[in-house]
Amino acid sequence: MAVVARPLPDRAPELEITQTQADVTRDVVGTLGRASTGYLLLLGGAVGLFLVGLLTFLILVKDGLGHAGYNPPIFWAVFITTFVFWIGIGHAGTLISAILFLFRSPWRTAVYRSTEAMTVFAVMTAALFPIIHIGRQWVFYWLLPYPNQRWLWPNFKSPLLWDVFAISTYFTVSSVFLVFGLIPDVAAVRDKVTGWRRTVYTLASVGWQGTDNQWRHYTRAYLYLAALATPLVLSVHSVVSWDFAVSIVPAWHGTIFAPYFVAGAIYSGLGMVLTLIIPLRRALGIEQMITKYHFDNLAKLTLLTGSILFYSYSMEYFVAWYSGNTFEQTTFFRRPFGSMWWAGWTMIICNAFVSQLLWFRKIRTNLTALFVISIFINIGMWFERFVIIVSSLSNDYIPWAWSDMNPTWADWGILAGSFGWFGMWFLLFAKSFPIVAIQEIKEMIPMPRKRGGGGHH
Amino acid sequence: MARPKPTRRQPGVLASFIHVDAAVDAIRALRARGHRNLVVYTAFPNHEIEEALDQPVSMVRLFTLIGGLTGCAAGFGMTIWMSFDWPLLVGGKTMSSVPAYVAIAFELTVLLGALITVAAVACLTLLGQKRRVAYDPQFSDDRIGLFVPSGSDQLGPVEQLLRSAGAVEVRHEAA
Amino acid sequence: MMRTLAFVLGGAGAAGLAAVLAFGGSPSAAQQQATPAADSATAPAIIDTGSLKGPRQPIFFRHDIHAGQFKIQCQYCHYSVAVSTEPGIPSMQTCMGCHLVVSGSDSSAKTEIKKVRDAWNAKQPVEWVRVHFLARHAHFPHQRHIKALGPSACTTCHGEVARMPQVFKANNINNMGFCITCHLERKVSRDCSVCHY
Amino acid sequence: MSDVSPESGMDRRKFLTVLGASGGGALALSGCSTSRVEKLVPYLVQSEDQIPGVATWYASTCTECAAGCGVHVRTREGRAVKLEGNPEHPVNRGKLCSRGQASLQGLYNPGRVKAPMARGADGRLAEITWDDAIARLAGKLTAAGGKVAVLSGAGRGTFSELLADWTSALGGRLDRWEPFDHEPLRAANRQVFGLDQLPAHDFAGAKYILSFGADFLETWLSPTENQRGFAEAHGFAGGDVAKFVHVGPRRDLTGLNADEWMAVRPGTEAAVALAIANVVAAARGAPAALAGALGNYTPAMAAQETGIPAERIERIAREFAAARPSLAVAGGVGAQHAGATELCAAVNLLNYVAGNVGRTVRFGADLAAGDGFRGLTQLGTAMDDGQVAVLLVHEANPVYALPKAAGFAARLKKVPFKVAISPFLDETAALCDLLLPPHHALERWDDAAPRAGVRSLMQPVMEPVFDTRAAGDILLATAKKAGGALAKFSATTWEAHLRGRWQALAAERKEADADAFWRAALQRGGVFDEPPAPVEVSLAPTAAQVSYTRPAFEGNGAYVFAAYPHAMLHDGRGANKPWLLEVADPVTKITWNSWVEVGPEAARALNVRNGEILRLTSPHGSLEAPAYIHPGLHPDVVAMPLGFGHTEYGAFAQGRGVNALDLLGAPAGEFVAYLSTRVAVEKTGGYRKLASIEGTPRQLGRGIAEAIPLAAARQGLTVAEAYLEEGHGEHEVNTPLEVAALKGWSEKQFQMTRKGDYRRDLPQWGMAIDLARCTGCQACVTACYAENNIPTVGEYDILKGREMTWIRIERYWEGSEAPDAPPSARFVPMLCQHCANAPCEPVCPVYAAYHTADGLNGQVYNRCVGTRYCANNCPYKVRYFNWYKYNEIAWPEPLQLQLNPDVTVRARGVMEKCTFCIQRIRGAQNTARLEDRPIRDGEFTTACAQACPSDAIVFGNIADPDSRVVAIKQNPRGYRVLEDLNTRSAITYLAKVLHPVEG
Repeated sequence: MAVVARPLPDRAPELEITQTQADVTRDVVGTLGRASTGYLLLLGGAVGLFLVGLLTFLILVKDGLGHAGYNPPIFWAVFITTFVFWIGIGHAGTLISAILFLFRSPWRTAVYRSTEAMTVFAVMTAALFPIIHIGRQWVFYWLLPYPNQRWLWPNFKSPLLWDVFAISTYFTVSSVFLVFGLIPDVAAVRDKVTGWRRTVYTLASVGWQGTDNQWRHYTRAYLYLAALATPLVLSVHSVVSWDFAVSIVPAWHGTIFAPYFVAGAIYSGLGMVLTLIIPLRRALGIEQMITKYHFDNLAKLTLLTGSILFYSYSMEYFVAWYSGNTFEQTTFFRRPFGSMWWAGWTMIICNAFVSQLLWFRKIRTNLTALFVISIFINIGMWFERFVIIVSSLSNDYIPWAWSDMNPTWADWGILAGSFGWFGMWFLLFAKSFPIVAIQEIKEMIPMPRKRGGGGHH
Repeated sequence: MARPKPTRRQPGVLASFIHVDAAVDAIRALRARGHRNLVVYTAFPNHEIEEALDQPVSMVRLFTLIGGLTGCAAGFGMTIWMSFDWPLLVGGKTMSSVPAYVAIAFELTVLLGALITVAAVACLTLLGQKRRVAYDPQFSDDRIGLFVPSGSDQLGPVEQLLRSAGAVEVRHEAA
Repeated sequence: MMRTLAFVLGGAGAAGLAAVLAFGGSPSAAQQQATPAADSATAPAIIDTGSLKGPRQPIFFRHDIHAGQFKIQCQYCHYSVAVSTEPGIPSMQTCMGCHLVVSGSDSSAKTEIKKVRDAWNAKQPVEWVRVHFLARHAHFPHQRHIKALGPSACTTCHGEVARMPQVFKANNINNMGFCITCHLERKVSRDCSVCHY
Repeated sequence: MSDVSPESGMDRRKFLTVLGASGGGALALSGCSTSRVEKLVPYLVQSEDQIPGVATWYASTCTECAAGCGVHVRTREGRAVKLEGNPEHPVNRGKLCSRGQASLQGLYNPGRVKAPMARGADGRLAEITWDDAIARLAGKLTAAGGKVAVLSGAGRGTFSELLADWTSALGGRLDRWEPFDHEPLRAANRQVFGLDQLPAHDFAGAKYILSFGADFLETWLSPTENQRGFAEAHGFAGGDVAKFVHVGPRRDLTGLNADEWMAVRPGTEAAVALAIANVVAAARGAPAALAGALGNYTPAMAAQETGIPAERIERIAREFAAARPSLAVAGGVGAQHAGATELCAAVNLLNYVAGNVGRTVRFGADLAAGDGFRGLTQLGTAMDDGQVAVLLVHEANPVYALPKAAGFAARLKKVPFKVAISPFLDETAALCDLLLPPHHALERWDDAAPRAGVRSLMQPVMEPVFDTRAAGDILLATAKKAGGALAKFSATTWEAHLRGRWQALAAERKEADADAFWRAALQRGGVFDEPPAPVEVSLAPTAAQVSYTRPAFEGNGAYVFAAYPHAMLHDGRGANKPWLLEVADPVTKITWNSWVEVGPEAARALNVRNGEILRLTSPHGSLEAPAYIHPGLHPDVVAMPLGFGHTEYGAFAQGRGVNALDLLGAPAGEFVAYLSTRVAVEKTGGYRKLASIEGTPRQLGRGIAEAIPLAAARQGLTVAEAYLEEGHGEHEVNTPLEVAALKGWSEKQFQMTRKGDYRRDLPQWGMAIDLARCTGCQACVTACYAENNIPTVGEYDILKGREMTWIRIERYWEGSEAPDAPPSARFVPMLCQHCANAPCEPVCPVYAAYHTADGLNGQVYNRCVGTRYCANNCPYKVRYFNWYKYNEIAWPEPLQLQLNPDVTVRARGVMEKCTFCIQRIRGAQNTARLEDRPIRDGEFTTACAQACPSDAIVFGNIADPDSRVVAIKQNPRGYRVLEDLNTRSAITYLAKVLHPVEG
């Protein structure tokens, strides 16, 4: 049907939605079901990778962690690196869905669902690592405060316990947030599809009908969930950063760690968001819903967080120098010039410098450029954690114990597995649930009015 | 939000609108006529309709508060009690070093806050109609639905009113 | 030297005790001693050994007879319990100390005791099946517990062995809570490294 | 551990299963059979000196080298589990070196010959019965008709006497041979003093020590004894430190302990010795004859020969002359070159003119030695001329321990019937026709007379592990079988023979009750008389014939090649013992494999880095090994450790590294010259990472191994004060007020922790380590491995830095690497510091790492989930992780029998670390509780402290003000490592004391 849309005052022109609400429903519901061969190939690849990881894990459980590239004093290496990496990925999702929601930032609408899904699956991935990484994987539950015949409780002074709570909370809350937001859309899908799928969605929509009463409580609750998720997301990566900051390892016990890590996390998350939705919007044919305008904003956020990282990096070096603490100084000198210089420079270039390219609008709005940059960001942020963890551990207080680290097949196997696991869930989600928030998009489309007020005919 | 499926259906008139202002007019008129327990279906929250219905602010926020406080208390309580239940000295710190427990308490605050909020929504939406109210799939798409519970005697006038307000479709729901 | 000395003493002690048991061992004597009902000094004759709790031992050694009926002190056989972390199990020689003389009252006893003698003559130690088996990472110094709780404290963990025709696990000694309860009640250290090292 | 599989056969309960078996060993094996049902096997006859769960100690004697140290063997449930020094033994006074302790792994070695073997028709060795074996031997001996030769590695004692009689009765020849037999020293003693014997050296008494290549802390004469004496003299005891100057081309462990190093050209030590003697003689007014003999050897001449400035030699000489008494020692392999005898003679003279003979050099002690290499040469010729029909090799391995060029293997082939009495299938045994496995020293009766006035006993501490027999019994049984000339050996058993010998001994000593005498000796570990007064020595007429000839080396390579005995593997006999392979070489810190040492200059010239493979080519052969750049090496020298490159000798030793002897020529003359050829050195371009436990060998000014100048130490300054004295102390960042405030705060925090169990006044365990005494010998490390069931992880994991050394000796280089300023070394034992504010504890999520009520830093293995956070957060890096199932792979049968039943064997996936030998603490507490008394100070100590030959480690209760450890901790030299971190570590180190660097 012909559409006469007019720009709304509070919205940038790029956001003009040239569809009716019916179109939105149709388009989004259209993205579900029927899987293309491309999609199936992707999914197959993801599952394959996941199986590689699973096999590696089983071998580690059988023989011990010796297969991984641990060279004491480097007692934490690729696994914890990857753990922090995935936790970080999660953050952008919550930022966009919760924080920007509170800030009433309109452009989040089109992308928040996918980023939220990314969050949940990233945290799901991260949550595996504490188990993979410990020496006796089969007793990981000892970290939980459950009543037992030993009458023993865990040690709440340990940052790892904080982790356990932070991550499980983060996972729970962000999944609740995702599911909660999905309900009205699932209802919409339910009313469009037929057959067994209808039954499934009916169950999933838990009887949602969009009555005024439901909306009244729903909108409130959503607001509070967002309000809770916002400090949560900030806390989670702070806690993760305290795993390091609370210790006495030189270059770990830094007071700037919490903000530094949170910024880094969001930065890496945004990187992953770009990596995911640039291909996704084409694959799902929703180009007109996720537009240049969104990417421009995402890029600006990336630029901001990237610059915060740049600042944090320089601060780390400055403080190390200014403190006059020989241990700090040695560590930070060896970061770019020590035996693991390659990691150090990858981190600095990919994060601090590449992000600065986003000052240029041309680049911010050029999807190819953005995609390439986003890949750089992913790599860079993985290496940031690698450098912080491994290169700091490799040279701390006692020179006699210093050592280098070289990852082994086991490390790569688990890393690959984690990507497979993440990809698998994300792809499955994208095909089974509206990857774009139907009801919130509709919210932005002017309601038809009989008295002149826009709408059609 | 899961609603039970009552055996008896709520009698009344189900109208669907395309135009939001039409729906609003209808609601105002009906309320002026003293109709209560109107059920309005929309695919997304709409302020004009909310105003027209002018219902009280949801009490969900109260539950959120309670959940948060419970979580916070539980967090501190558990950690401190457990540290004294079997006192073990680590790193020359005091048996229960509260600053370290803030993290736990905070996370539990958020956790319980969120969970109880959702639970609250579930409960709150469960209350309400005892009988099944008519619904049309279009309401989740682009139509606005308005159900007016009314006895058989009033069906005519209500339909009349709805139509004049601009309902594109009106349906009678018998008990 | 000492070796021989101890051997002689040990032998003498055994012989003495054996003499006592030789009488006590005869059923008549046992009945005379047995005051009816209340104190079940006489261990019952057991027909269906299959129904007994606990692992089946190569020789049906009855603690209820030795420790219960004849009131032989635990430490007579478990000689090192008061001085060592390990309680020690009796050498075949200790068994023979008595069973050179004592050959059992009833047929079942006779057959079992014959096994002991055969083993001794064959110089082939009997392989008892282990009943109480503390986890390897927990150290339990028997002597300190005997010192603190007295020589009859065995029952605290091992149960009323003196009433067991066949020894079974009365308490789950591998349940750490079992140890902790006691340590709490008696206000003794709960320090992990007291047992785990 | 919770998840040691029942099969793994190495948990302490398993020992219970073998409670029985009248004596243990035999059933021990079946006890470790893989039965899921735990069996309790009673003794048939209870031996009253074996109480299950209680250790029984036996006195015995160490046979790992000729020193003859006394040992105490700890046995549990009839199984030897640890060797410690015998405190009453005059040689080692309760201390024991790594090699001695590792003899336990000889006992349980998987490579042991399990039963007699004979070479069958197919040329393979096959097991046979003892009767058969004895019969064959007897037959061959009778047939040999006197054409019998015996080569024995046995030390002096009843057995060697028996062997001598036995051999002569057969009309054969006996040669007792021990590698590194101090030939030159004895020759020099003959020449200078007319005495063919080895004197004792009193290092403790010396005020100034000069060593010309003698590695007296490693292998020379009596290392443990030497080290104890050296620590006394050099350990700042009584406010003085004897100066120790090392003269030689290479700094071995001994050299690294020197205050000054004279890096002379290889083989020129004698010139220095003579020059110094010359100066001293002048100063002391020596007899004219000597003055004449020494006249030409001026410092200037020595300078020209050695490349050391004359004035430096002059200075050392004057210092030496000034110190009374002083001590000069020479020989050892450090100086085993053609001119070694000259050197020893020169040093004898030096000692004589300095008036040390009779004071620090005591003749009359008559240390045991073999018959020397000459005998071996004669034997060789005899074998060549077919004079040997039957050769009996007893616990000697010439095929391996002699240079290939000596061609012993080839000669062996010419002997029709070769018999080996050897516990292992070594290179020599592998070539023999009959293989008779003897008892290990811990399985047999025996005695040893390592020196005058000392006759120490060995007794069987357990049932034999395998079907072996005491060598003595083999001889006697053969005699009985062969009859004839051998018929005179009437003793039924070797034990009887020994008892007979001791009855005679009792008679000699006019002991009333021979039995009492025997029992007393058995209990003490032997009879130890007062050391005989040094015999008066006078110069022999030949004394004045001292000379110095410029050394000449075979071949024309660019570098002189020095092969030296590995401090752990000795001549290679240690190569089948995992402890000795894994406990690193004390100088290079390399484990499990060979290396080539090159000096920094040579490294620059050759452009090699550590690990780059070098090919050394001498006139006699060529071999390849990775390079290690040793700052303490003369530019003209490349050095290599002996002991590797076994072709037989068990799985641990076989094919590990290369044998440095392959480069040496056939020994000419009296001894094997280990420093005799030149080698061409080239890079192969290959690389093999060195399995070294060394990370970065520089302290980077982190004050880990502190030292203060002698003067400062005398004034009783602290380390910090001493720094300020020298003018480069750090200025205090905080104002005194702030400092006080901080101190007060941390004190307050600390007091707040004294709650619950922690309020009870229990002992607080602590330790003091005196770096002035520590020589870096690593006896403590081996002791720790033995006491705490520490797995040896093997080369692969060492390459990944995964060694499990609960206590490790860090060796830091000090000073620049410039050739003119050769670096000195600082040794610091690093183990868990048991911090009161331990960073490792709060980070553990499950309280596996926590602080015990008696001040230990506890590690609960069965609670550990393996997050490894504690290890990250440990600033001392003394926590070790079980990366693999070491508990199942580190102790191949029957090695697991050595495990200490009191210590949990850690499973895969858990963290472990030094526990201050908590099992010993608990053990002592149990005993004290039974006796209703508190633990006495010094009642027990940790394994490391117990073993330390220089007594550098002291352990005790720091809550007890009267304890020895507290007294030592108050020493102003005391400091804590990384104290600024406020870890409140329980270990106090006493700074090393340095002589001012002069000239």
